Amino acid sequence: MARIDAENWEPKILAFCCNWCTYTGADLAGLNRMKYPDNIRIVRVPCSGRVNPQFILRGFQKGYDGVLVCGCHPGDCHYTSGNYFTRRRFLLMKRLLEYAGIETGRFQARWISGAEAAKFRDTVLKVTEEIRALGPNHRMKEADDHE
Amino acid sequence: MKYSYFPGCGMEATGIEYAKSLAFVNRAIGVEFIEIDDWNCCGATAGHSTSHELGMALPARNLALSEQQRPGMPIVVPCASCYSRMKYALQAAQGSENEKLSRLIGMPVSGAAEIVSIMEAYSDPVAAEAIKAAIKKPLDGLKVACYYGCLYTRPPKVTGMENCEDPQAMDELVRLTGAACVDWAFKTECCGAGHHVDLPAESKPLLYKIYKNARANGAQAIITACPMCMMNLDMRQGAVNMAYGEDFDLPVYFLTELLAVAMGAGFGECGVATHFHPAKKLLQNLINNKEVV
Amino acid sequence: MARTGVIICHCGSNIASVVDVERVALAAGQMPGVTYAATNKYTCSISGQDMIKQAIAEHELDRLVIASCTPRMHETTFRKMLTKTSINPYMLEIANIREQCSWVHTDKEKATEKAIDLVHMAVAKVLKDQPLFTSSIPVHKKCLVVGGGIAGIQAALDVAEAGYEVTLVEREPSIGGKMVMLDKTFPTLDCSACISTPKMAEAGAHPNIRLMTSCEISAVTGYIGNFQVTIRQKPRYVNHDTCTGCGLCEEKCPTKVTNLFDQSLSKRKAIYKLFPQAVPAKPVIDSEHCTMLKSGKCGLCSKLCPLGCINFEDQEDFITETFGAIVLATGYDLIDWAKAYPEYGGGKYANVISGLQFERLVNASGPTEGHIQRPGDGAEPKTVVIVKCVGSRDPAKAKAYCSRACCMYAAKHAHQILEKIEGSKVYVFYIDVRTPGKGYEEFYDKTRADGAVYIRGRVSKIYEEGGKLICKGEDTLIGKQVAVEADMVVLETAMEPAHGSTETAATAGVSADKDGWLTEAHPKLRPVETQTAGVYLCGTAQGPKDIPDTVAQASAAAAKVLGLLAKDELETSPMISVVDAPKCSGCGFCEQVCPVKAISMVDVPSMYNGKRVTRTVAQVNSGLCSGCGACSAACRTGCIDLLGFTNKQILEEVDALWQE
Amino acid sequence: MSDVQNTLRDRVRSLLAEGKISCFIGWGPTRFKDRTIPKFANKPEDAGELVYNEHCLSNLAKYALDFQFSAEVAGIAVRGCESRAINRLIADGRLTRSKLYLVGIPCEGMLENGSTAEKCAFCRHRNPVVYDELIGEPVAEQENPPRFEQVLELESASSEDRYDFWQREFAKCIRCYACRNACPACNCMECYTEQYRTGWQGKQANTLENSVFGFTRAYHIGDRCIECGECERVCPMGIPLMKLNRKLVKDVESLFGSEESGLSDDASHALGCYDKEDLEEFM
Repeated sequence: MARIDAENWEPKILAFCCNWCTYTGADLAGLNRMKYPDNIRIVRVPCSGRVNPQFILRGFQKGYDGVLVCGCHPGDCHYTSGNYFTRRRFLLMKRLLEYAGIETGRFQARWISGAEAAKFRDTVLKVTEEIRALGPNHRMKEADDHE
Repeated sequence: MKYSYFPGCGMEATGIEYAKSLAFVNRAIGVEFIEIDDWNCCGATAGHSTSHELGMALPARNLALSEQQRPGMPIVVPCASCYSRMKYALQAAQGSENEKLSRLIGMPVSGAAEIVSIMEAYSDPVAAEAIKAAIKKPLDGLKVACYYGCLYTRPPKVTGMENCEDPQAMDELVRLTGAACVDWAFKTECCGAGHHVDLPAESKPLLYKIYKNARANGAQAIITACPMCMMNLDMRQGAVNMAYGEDFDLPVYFLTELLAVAMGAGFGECGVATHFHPAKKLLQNLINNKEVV
Repeated sequence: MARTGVIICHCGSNIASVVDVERVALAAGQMPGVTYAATNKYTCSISGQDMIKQAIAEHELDRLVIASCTPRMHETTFRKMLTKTSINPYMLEIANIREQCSWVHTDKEKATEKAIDLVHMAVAKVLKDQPLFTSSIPVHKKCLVVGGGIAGIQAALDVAEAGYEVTLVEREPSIGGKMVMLDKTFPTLDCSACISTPKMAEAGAHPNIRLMTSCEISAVTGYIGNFQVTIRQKPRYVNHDTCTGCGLCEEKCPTKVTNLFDQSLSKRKAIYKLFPQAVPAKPVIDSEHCTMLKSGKCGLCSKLCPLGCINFEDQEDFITETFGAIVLATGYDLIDWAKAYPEYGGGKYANVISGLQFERLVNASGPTEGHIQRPGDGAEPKTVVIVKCVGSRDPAKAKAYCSRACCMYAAKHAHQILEKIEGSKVYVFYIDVRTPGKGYEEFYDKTRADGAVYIRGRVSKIYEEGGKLICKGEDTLIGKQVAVEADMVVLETAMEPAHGSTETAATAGVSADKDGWLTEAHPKLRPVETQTAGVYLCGTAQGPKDIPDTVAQASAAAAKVLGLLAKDELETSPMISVVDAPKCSGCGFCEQVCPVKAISMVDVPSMYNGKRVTRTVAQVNSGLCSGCGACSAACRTGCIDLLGFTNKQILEEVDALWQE
Repeated sequence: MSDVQNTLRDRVRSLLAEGKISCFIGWGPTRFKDRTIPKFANKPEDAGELVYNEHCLSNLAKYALDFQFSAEVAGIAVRGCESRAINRLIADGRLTRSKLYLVGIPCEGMLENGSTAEKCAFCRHRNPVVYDELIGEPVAEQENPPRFEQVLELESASSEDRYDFWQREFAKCIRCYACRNACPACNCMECYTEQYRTGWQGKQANTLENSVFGFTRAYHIGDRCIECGECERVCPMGIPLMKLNRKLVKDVESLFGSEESGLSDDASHALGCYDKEDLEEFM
């Protein structure tokens, strides 16, 4: 992966999407030929409840400028309760990351159903813009640390 | 047992008998009601139908005064209308309207004190025990219908009345006197007091039905704990009789009057002598007959 | 050293018009572990698949990345294809470069870069893929049906007819449930007993059905295809193997007891058959009331029984059996309206009755032989008030929901009164009239044409005065208060889940909603399945409904059961959680977050500081695990991991773009 | 305090002599007057060597893990902090209550370098919350010590300042894992940091890896931390770890209404359950 110089910097965003809702919603956005920025890289997981908060730290550490966790709306989890646990974990993790000095907005979570293609597009648009505004992430990042 | 006391406007006017008998009972059972200093109108009827804020601020001020003067002491309210307003204000003070209320009345109000009716105050186990002990002239043989009316019972979310469709608190107190309580269907129906002046045609049937059902179930008298109900049921019985060609003879007593008489109070002393519908004879006969026997 | 093959699909022009697929293939060829990278016009086609198979053979590939459409589209296709090659079907990762790349981006340069990233992530993940093998669990070809009402009977018959063994468990001494109490059924007015008792008899005599009455399930373990169920047989005190059901005992028994089957409108004996057509047609002893069992005096039945069937020493018994499928048909009860509605007299007026009491009154085999008589004095009521929604649609007093059947049976009751009592008047108080069903609206219309007066409003109070029941309410259509003087009042009360049904369901791993109705897996798409695979629902256990819907749902549940029992073995997904037991601390966090109770804490022998010890660790039941991975995200050590989505694999995906 | 020490010695002596316990974990003397170390009394005559004074800084609870597979009952001195630690370890499946004999000691706070120890300053449970017998009289609890004062202070700093603060602190870390080893909530059989195959994080002691470790550890114990302050006390580099842990404790309490950890041996903890009505900020 080529390092990109500061002028041509484009944010890179990592997204964990649950297979049953958000990943399906992202597929539907494609099916409907909706357009959104190409900054996002999706990791498919069976359930948002699969996402260990340590993955988020890892994302920042490796060089992503923003991390997004997406799952089914509360009450709609394919596995009944997964996203309720997700909600608790990330309410806490979000606050911890901010306390650690990661800027607000670099980590976000959203509930997007399999039918909400437009919401998926809008979320990607909004999150990309917010992270673009924050600029490249240097905090908790490996490459910077080695310099 | 001490209570902070909010008498309300009725106790020295139409409800004077209520006040007299209450004082007698309290003396007999060692309960003390300490009047809130500088209390004002409870905000009923004219108040709360004019504006929500007025209807809340007036009772809230009384709450705040009591909290200041006797922190933590439960507030006893003998009138059903006052009771209802004070309960509304209490709930508002405990909830999101607290700040607004404090601003309106210009003093803090916490809503920490409990609001109790006479029935609730006397149902306290200690008080009930004292009442039982103070009964000197048991009224057994008397059959009465306990009439709760609307404002003590409804809405249950505000009043907190248990079993609001078939309340029992007054029945249980009345039974302490030895009198029997009939099972009847109009315990909590509206008596129409609020509208008897402007809508007599609508209100009369309400009274009529209450009398009718009480009599049909064998009651000799009606017991109430509300000055408005008392006035309405007592004063207008003759008019109802006239309008319907009936001959209802149902003396109406305040709960406290019945208790006082059973505790040996004189009829004048406790107010029974000054009712519109003659109320003395029924109790006198009952007591005399027993004394003869 | 891994030998990964990467195939980049053109998908005609769907991908290739935006993504430079050749450049992606070129880049993929440079990625670590990749042996072969190529593009294909239509990878999912037969020729595309042949090309992959050939490449696998030619380049001795041991894993595969396909960059194409979403895995939700063709992951299964490609896995199936791999079963015909040397590669394990789970050594496959799909990079979604169509739905999540070429279709949503327009800048070709950037879309191509993103596609390369996505392939890179897939390659990183596939390098950590392990061969996985589906295992199979045998299916025990036997079905348990819990509840012997019409739902349970129908489900049992359907399954039995298809040739599978069924055990039908009913806690009462006879099957039949509520339907057999009813007189007629709307809208056709065919006699309920005439259509339900033949079904009962058929179930009772069916060679594939084992009836277990006076029984309850007390424990369920295991999983789909293999449930071990413990059934508690309550003591009956009558040996049903020898009893012929002659009825002598019942006739002579001196103890009279309130008959609950007749809704307390009659008496029965302490040794009794639930009702005349009971199946099995044999009596049981009511231990609560039998004087012999209570005080050791009497024993008349025992002396009279010609076959010596009476056994006062009978004890409860526990039977454990294995079933492949479970159907819960636990039914409903009516609410205790007397508690909720003191304004209706709270039960003190004998002539204020429930709809089910009315059914018994009007039923030819009921206590009055079908003559509608007031329970209070036996007089024939001339004016009857019917009150609907007593407890339904009334969150302040009882239930917020609609009980669905009452509108129709209220109309039926009105019709029956008007038909049976000459010159009678019927007033029906209602909130709405809901008649969605074949012939339902027509029936309601007919009832009104017959003379039933419908008053839109709730009844606020019922009281007795002068021998009449005064029903006060509001006619909301004219905005006036009304009072009807009635001889009898019928309250059409709300349904609620049968007492104990939520506990029974919980035993089988099925949850209930806030009202206690059992929860289906999906309200639209999986209406008779539950979150626990192999356990199905039907009838009013799932929610209020009428007989046609109940029977339809019972057959639906039976179809699901048959679909399961028709298989000899079930293939289980290998993408489930596994525990690295030596590292497990036994904290139980995973057990707390598992939605399907697949994790249990078990004691295992272990070594600690050179000593043999017993430790508690987590264990995954592969039959139950649904592969959500909640446990894995909860585990602090990382010793419980989800195959196919392991911690390592996800970390590699995250790292992929930044590897040198 | 000498009374407590004498009673403790007497009780331990007889407990050991009666065979009620096979070992007792308490504190023992060092050659410094103001230092103590954990002491294991195995025989009745060892009891005389037990010490209890205002210098008993160590939280003993984790030493009980040495006896987790022992057939006999181990005795242990428990103050508020030890008792909550014991509850934590039982809840996490690492100890069995019936294998422990808890001798409770109400505590008025320990001294460190002549003044109240930092770990005791915000203590809300000076009296043991569970014990089999109590030595001495219960003491008054501190009323609403400002547990979250330092957290609130850091929260009000800018994001950049917070980042710099923690990077400065974790730059000091030497990855000795003393914090982890002393922590009663860090009780995994094997820490995630040792899972090299999975590679949760690097072994390098650089600022980034150190802070990843610090934040991960804080998250791991976030809903189970008993606030004994032992991690911070044992840190040789003086990293203010409780400032991190209390952030999570504060959030867990305010977000989920959880009670403090270790007040009972109930296994439930905030992240192991949920409420459908939990705060919703991800819509």
